[in-house]
Amino acid sequence: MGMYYAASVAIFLTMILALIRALMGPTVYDRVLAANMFGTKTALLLAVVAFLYGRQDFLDLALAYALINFIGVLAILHFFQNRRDDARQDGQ
Amino acid sequence: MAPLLDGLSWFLLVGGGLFVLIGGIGILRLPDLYTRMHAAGLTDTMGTLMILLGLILQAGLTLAALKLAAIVVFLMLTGPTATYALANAAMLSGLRPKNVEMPSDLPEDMQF
Amino acid sequence: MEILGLYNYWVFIVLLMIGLYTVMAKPNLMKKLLGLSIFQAAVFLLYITLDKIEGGTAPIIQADAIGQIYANPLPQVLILTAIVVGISTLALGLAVVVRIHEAYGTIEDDQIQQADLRE
Amino acid sequence: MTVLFGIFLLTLLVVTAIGIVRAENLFTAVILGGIFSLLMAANFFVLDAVDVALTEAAVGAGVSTVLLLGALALVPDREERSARGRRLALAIITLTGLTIGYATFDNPHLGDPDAPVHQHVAPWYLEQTPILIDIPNVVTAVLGSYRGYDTLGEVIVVLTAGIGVLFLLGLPGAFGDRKPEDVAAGKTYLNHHLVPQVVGLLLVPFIMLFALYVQFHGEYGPGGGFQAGAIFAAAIILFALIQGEREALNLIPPRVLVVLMASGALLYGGVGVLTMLLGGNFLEYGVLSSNPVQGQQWGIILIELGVGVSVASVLLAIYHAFAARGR
Repeated sequence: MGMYYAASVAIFLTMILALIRALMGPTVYDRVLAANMFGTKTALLLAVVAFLYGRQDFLDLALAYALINFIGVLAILHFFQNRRDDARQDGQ
Repeated sequence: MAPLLDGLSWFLLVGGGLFVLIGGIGILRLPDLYTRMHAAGLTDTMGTLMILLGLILQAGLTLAALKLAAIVVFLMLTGPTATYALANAAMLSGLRPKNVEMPSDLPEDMQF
Repeated sequence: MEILGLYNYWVFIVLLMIGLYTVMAKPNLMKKLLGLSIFQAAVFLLYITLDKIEGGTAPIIQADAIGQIYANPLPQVLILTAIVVGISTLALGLAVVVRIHEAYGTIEDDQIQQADLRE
Repeated sequence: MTVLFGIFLLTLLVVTAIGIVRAENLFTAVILGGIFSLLMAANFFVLDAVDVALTEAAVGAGVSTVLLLGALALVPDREERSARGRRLALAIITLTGLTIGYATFDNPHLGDPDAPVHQHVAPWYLEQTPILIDIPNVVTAVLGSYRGYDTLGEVIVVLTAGIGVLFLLGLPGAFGDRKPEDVAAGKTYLNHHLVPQVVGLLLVPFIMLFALYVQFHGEYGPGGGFQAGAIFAAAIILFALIQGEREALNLIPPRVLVVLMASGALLYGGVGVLTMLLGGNFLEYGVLSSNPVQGQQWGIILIELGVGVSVASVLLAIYHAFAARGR
């Protein structure tokens, strides 16, 4: 049990730090980076907590988080970058 | 055998936790996006790998171990890809690393 | 420790009020929709808080665990469907916002009101 | 210790929510919204609601973020500063919050087994599900069988919302007005970058496989039609992001999508009509087989399939409606 607690506390602290970065910015890219990191840490946390609860059949959730998080990050980059490209074309 | 496995799990989980934490401190303390990305990459690969390997050792040869292995594979694929796409997008948008002289002979599509 | 048992309710109230504040005070329609989502999430949180039983586990019955306590499945069912309905209504709201932007050229509600008055 | 986990996650939730409200750049607000959803889902997990956690992760963090971004591409992404009505709003929420807060002191504490909510029908569900339906996941049993009418209603609501979005924004090729080819392929950021392309295309089939696993494993573990539908839609959305909108519209033509939207709900209702024809009540699955327990299981599998098809196609149609309008 002890080792799960050790790992989950480390992940929790990292989640706080990533959230602070997501709130501080300064650029949108910093926030995306922090959000991506936050997502993978949530997946990790879920895996650890599944072991902590002794219900390992819940690992499906961690898998889902890992996949969904990736889609979210790509979507943000896609739409944000398109917006920037449009703005630049209009500006020139 | 069991104490050895437990010991190894302890080592991997605590080690992974440390890596994750170091990366977390890095993402907050480092000066610009690209260096922060380096810190975040550390947590996504080394930290994730160690923690999940530690869990696999605890799970033994079960379905749970297989699922954990799948998570490892997916995270190893998606993490670096997301970081790459992010670095690429940031670079194309004209965000430059701090305190670094950019070479003057950059290809045209990277100049602003 | 006893008083911490109410913490979930307080967070529910704070989130609810943050959502309500956003809907009332922010003129931007996208922001209003985000506020509505927070408001909705707060209600989800309240329901899921109710399902927890001390020492229980998720309501997926384990054949080999005799006497295991399980969480209440009913609030979970309600919220599970509500989440999907929530995103459909959010999408409908977003579609309306997009059409408003096409018609008025703005998504700030005070400017929309001014444009209406001018006509 | 798990109580502390919950408290920690809830505190982060509040901080994130305040961040969302304060963000002036709407992209920032949407990114923080994604984090908010993940936190909410982790919270649900800690509170023993795994099915809900899976739904929130797939719908909230995945599809909802994408839809918000899709809409944001069509409207200004900066909020204008305004202090109008702020004092009044603050006064109202303080007053309301304190009033509700005062009432919480009479509420049962978290995890109290004697709370009124645990005294009525829930113990019956937990006791009778192994006997009457014989599937491990009680949430799926309640969703599909005991509260089947309610779930049918929710599916109809989702379908109606999807139809509403299509009426408001239109979907090229769905009703024969515009063809998918009219959608400009457009130069988008992701479809000329090799690494996301290769990895993304590699992942799409696995995500679909995972969605099918969630769909058909829903009786035994966390999952079911709602979650599977959202994950499946997310897989196609990933395809659309990396290959371009036109390719995705060719993959599943809008005409098919509209038919699928309706047929999912129709399958659900059809099962109900079938049970009536076989001599039972509406959605009384027991009559589907000579063994009532097996009949229940078949009924749940069928209606979950209907839910999955409907949710996946509605979410996908909504995404296409936003994305095709943009370019």
